[in-house]
Amino acid sequence: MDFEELSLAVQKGKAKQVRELVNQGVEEGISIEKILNEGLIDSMAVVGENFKQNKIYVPEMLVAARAMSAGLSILEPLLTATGVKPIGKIVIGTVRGDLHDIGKNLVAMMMKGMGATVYDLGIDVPDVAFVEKAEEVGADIVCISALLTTTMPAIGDVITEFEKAGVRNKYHIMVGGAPVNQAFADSIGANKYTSNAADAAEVAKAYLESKYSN
Amino acid sequence: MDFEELSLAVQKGKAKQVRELVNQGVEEGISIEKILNEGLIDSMAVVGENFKQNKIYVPEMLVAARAMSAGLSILEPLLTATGVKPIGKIVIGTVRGDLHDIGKNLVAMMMKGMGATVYDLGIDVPDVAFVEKAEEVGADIVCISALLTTTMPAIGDVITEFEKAGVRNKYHIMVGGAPVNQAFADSIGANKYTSNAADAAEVAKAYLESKYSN
Amino acid sequence: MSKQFTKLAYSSVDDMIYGSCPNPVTTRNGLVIGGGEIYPEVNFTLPPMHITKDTMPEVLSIYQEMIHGVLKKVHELHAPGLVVEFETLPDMTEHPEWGIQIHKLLRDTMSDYEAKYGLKSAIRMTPNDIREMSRPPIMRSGKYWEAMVKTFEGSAKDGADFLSIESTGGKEINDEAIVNADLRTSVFALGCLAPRDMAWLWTNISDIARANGAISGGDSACGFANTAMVLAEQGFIPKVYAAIMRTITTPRALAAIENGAVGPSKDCAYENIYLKAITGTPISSEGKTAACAHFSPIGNISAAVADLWSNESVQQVKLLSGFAPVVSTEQLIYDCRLMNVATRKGQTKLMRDLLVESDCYLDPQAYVLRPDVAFEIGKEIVKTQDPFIRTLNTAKLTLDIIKKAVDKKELVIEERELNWLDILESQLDEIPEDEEAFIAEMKKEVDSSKYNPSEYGI
Amino acid sequence: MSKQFTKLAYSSVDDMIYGSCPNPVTTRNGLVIGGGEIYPEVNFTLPPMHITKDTMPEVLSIYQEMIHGVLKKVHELHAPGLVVEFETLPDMTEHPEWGIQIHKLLRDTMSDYEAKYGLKSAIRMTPNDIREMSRPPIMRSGKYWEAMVKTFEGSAKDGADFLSIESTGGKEINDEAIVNADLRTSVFALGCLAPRDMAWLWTNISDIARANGAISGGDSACGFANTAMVLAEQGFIPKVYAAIMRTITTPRALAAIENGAVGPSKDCAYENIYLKAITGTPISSEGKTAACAHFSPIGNISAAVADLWSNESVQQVKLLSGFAPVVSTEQLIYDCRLMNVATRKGQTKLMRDLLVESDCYLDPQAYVLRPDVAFEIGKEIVKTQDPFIRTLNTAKLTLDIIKKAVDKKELVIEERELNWLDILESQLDEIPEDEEAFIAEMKKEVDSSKYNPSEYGI
Ligand code: B12
Ligand code: B12
Ligand code: SF4
Ligand code: SF4
Ligand SMILES: [Zn+2]
Ligand SMILES: [Zn+2]
Ligand SMILES: [Zn+2]
Repeated sequence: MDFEELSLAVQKGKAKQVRELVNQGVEEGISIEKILNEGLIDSMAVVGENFKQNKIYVPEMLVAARAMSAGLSILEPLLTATGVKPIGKIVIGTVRGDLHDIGKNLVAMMMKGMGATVYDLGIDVPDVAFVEKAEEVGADIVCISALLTTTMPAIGDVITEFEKAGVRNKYHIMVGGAPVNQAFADSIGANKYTSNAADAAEVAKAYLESKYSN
Repeated sequence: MDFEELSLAVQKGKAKQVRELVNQGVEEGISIEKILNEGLIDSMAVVGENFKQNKIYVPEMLVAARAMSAGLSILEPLLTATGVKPIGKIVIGTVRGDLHDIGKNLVAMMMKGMGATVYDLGIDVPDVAFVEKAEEVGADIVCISALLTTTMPAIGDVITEFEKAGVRNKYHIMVGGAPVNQAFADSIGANKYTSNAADAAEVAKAYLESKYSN
Repeated sequence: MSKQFTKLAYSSVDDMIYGSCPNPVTTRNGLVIGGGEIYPEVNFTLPPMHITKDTMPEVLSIYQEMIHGVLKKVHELHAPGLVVEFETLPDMTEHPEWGIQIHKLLRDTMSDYEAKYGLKSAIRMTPNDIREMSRPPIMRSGKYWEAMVKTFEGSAKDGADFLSIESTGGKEINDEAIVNADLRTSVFALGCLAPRDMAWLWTNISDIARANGAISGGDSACGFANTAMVLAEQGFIPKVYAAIMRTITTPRALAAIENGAVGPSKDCAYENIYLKAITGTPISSEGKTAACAHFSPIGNISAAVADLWSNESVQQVKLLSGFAPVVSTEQLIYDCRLMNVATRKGQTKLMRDLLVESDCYLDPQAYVLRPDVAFEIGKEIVKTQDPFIRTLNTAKLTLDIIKKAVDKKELVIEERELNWLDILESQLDEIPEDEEAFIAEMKKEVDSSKYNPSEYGI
Repeated sequence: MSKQFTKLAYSSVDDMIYGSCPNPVTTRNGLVIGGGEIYPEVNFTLPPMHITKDTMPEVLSIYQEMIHGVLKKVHELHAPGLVVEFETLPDMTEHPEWGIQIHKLLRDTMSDYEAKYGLKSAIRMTPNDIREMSRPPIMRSGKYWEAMVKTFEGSAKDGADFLSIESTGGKEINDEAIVNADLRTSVFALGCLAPRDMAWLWTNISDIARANGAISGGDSACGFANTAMVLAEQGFIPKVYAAIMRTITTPRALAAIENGAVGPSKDCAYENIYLKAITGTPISSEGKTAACAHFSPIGNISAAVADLWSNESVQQVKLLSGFAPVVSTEQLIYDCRLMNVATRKGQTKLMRDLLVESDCYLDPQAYVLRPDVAFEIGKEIVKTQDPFIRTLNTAKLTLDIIKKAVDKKELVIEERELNWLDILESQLDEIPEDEEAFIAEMKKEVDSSKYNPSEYGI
């Protein structure tokens, strides 16, 4: 299998071709991890970079993400079988009372793009549901989004739920959405705030790498 | 002595006439307290009201305040002699690093107008100087002003000084200045914020009245 | 359908100007919208906070502070008229008594200022469309719709001048379409679902208005076209897609006027220009002075034919001079003054054209707002009464107009946009010209958990 | 004194327009101020915070965020040019290394954008005048003055384009005069003290500029006339007093140009209109789009003859769309676009007159900014070279102009203002026409603890 071909197929969003190439790689005995990292994830990183440099739009990126997912779906059972862990688990959602999800979806998409397993709770999520999901799946990171100045305080309430449950320190909590800023993030004791999805993914990746580096 | 004449003299800022009328009142044996309250303070209240209703400007108010002071200077030694207390003692100043004083001066002026004794520390006042002066004179209220977003935090520092000295609860602390708002005032634990000098004087008066009502 | 539009409201594009329109609207206290002068429309909202029973006293006091600040500024600057918009936040519509109480506070304070200083003002009441709180949305019944009706009725009884809404019928499937720049689904949402909901909704709102002495104002496809504009502004989706999204919201918007609305239409509805061309109703608009609420490539051109000029929305936060809503008010007043002075000097048309020229060559979203383009699109729309065909044809015509402008080098677009002109064209080519057939196709394609076809009667 | 002005720079008032002037100024990278187009001048400042050694990294990162946001917006909206003003806060001038470091960050980022996108921009460096931190102020020596010199030099070496300041000579006695509407003391401050300080100060700044390749920009009497305007706006002092305060700052302002400054003069110096009429230098101005920093009755008229159009200042706070400095930037760009389009269509004069008409009849402070009034005042000023006589005569002429306008019912003023026309007239009547005599009188009257006559050489 040609890694460059695979990369181009992901970038152009050719799901069928991606599937074929991944299958081919597996058959050729290339290590699953290598196909995942150097094949899929690195290709998606190129897509992310092109987006950051204003060369492509989100729709193009979404198509690529779907192609990557297609490849991933072949690798996943094998990964579990060989005991390779995904790079990390992330729970994400928009807070109670808030129906905005475009930004949150982009964050989720970018996080998937860097290889994490993402559990998307959707919109209008009850405070405690974040805690329950994080506990259930053994998440590394919890991402909380809010777009209204009147729902922004609910981000703080979610964090309070984590505290109440005595599990605040188990999770790296990231927050975002248009009205949020660093000062607010600090005031509610979040671990990280970023102003856009690309940075969010980068920051999450760095966190996961340092968490699992030892 | 004619109270109405005195009131008009204060309102028109005729210092000389005010002095004459006050002297006349004292000679006629009218009670010092009555001259003070119904003569000077009430007249100044009319001036304040005219100002609030956009009938006159600050310069007219200042002239009236000076006329009132002229009358007050005659009463003061007598007040001390008869044991009548002024309505309250107020320390005021602009915080460290800040040279704005127009707003603070107006507050001071209005507070004097309602009969309080005002100790004006001026501008660029070191944090601890507020505490020292308040302790020295046995103040009731401390007024802190700041006009820059970069000096506004110093208001909090002044309050911290009061706490450090263990005397925070002895004083009613009022804060103000253009960048200050209720949220900030709450966050630093001030007792009161008002957005303008007229309200500041009213609020201070109400506080002093309730403090000394029993 | 109470009205049909088969031709434009103007015979010449030169007559379509700001501050006046063929069918002006007059409020109870005699303020005429579209009667010659353009007035500011000010909108303001809460700073970051929870809205609950416990915080309602604080909420009310913030609204009080805001309306006083605004009215004081209007008085100081001698503005001849004012519209205040109160757009509720979701909690306030879910609890109609809260929204009604805030509206009453605003309305009463405005009346006080009128009594005291002769300051003529009107209030636009805009409950937000909470029907989408159910997923999939329930459009024509249920507790959310009932709460909305209560809010409309309660505020109309208390003297609301204009009833408005930014309704969301069809949006539940359009949201995902937007990030995919999927014009096919957008045509379905805007051409098939939205007009059906609008016809039903505006018949109801107009009935409420009539019964309570209020004026049936207008709608905005903000959740469609402005969402696209904001995403395009951030570089997420192509501007040419956002430009087409703008024009194809017009057939949807017409459904309001066809079913009882008389204007002024909503500020953030930039499709208003097509609406004005077709129906002659007064419109509100917003641009540079709404940069506090959203950035845009249409800061000046959006004022070209406006009857009200708005700031969209700003929170009660302190700037160096004072609170942000007062800052917006001052800015809007000066914008309107300049335009009205031009009118007094007989220079409305010139000023309009300068506003247009300012932006129209720099972005496709601005280009399609040119009055001459509006005329072209309007003429296409009135050829048929079928909302779906109107939508589809508008999309095709808009793409054509943009392509021609690019070819003529009259309009500059980014490299990466060019590609999308073709992608969008082939998307459109694949849509059948028969609504029934298209609906049948889309019923298969669209995730049926996202929306409820029967709520649209399809 | 290197220059003298004995006549106006224009022969006809019709020629005095926005965007161009007889003596344009060109920066190193070729941006021409006053060469035909009006450009935005954006200014921004910190949100509430302490500035200390410890917080400096945070301070720098906020400035970085702000300049990036602004430049990105300028690029997106295709603005043809930009000036950024960096006005230091007191701590940054007291510690010159901080101010210099922030300036360098801004300057370098601007150069990056120029290299990358061809975005032409220039920076105005405005250290604040901290000489008044000593009370009474020490004007010509001492640690505060030395820190200012260091800041000017350091930033000029790093590539600052324009050096500016809002200098405060005479302000120490004018502050109290303002709240008393005491025109007599104001004439002393502005006619006797300020010009002496300005001549000395601008000789020094111009020397520094020359030695380091920067341009000697200009000053603002903001601490005098804008303070008066803000107090008048709040209803504290009469507007007619504030209007006179405006015009009588002109002789003071001229001292900068007479001693080496070439413009663009500072944004908040509304006296710039007289300066432009007399000297032909380019000027900056601000109005409605600076409402974030201060409200004003001159929102449009202030743009009538501007060469740069500014927002004065806004903190880095988040509004609904994004950060406030970016919001200001967008608004300024659209304002400038409209004016420049008018110019391209040959309609500069018309647009100027509409801007003037917008405000001039509603407030005396606006009335005195009419270009024809500016000409009248300018002509009076150039009759003599004596700053004191210039100031006194300007005061008298302004009062006269306002009275006539009120008599003609061209200008409406409040009831309580009328009274003050007479009070101010009698204040002026009592000022001797001989400076020496006046200085002698004032030395007795003015509290000598407030200022130091010898610092002014009197
Ligand atoms: C689209 C939109 C809508 C759509 C939402 C569609 C959807 N499916 O999401 C609809 C029409 C439904 C809508 C409804 C409403 N909206 Co709305 N809406 C917007 C709009 C125009 C764009 C938001 C958006 O999608 N931006 C694009 C995305 C990509 O950006 P983003 O969300 O900020 O996300 C980015 C970052 O913030 C970050 N991020 C986001 N989440 C997270 C999370 C983490 C962990 C991290 C690290 C990063 C991160 O990454 C993203 C990508 O870079 C904004 C205006 C604006 N200028 O932002 C208003 C806005 C947010 N809405 C507003 C309002 C008022 C409303 C309504 C209340 C209107 C009404 N009165 O009915 C309702 C509320 C409904 C509700 N209960 O939530 C106001 C909020 C005002 C306020 N006081 O807070 C805004 C600001 C508009 C305005 N200028 O007034 N809205
Ligand atoms: C006058 C003025 C000056 C004068 C001050 C003269 C003087 N003797 O006070 C001068 C020219 C010296 C000056 C200097 C500076 N200024 Co200044 N100044 C102003 C201006 C124009 C008006 C302030 C004022 O007097 N307002 C009128 C009074 C009556 O209102 P007020 O102060 O708000 O007071 C009222 C209420 O707030 C309240 N109040 C006030 N104090 C208190 C206290 C209590 C306890 C209570 C209850 C109430 C209360 O009652 C008052 C009456 O109703 C403002 C702009 C503005 N729009 O406010 C800028 C402003 C405050 N200055 C500003 C700046 C930046 C400066 C300088 C740093 C400029 C520079 N770069 O050199 C320097 C700083 C010097 C220093 N170290 O302090 C900025 C602040 C920006 C920021 N980031 O915070 C402002 C906002 C201007 C602007 N739009 O950019 N300034
Ligand atoms: S996108 Fe804008 S106009 Fe539309 S609903 Fe949301 S806030 Fe209102
Ligand atoms: S009054 Fe305004 S312009 Fe003058 S120094 Fe202060 S902030 Fe600057
Ligand atoms: Zn809207
Ligand atoms: Zn709106
Ligand atoms: Zn300035």
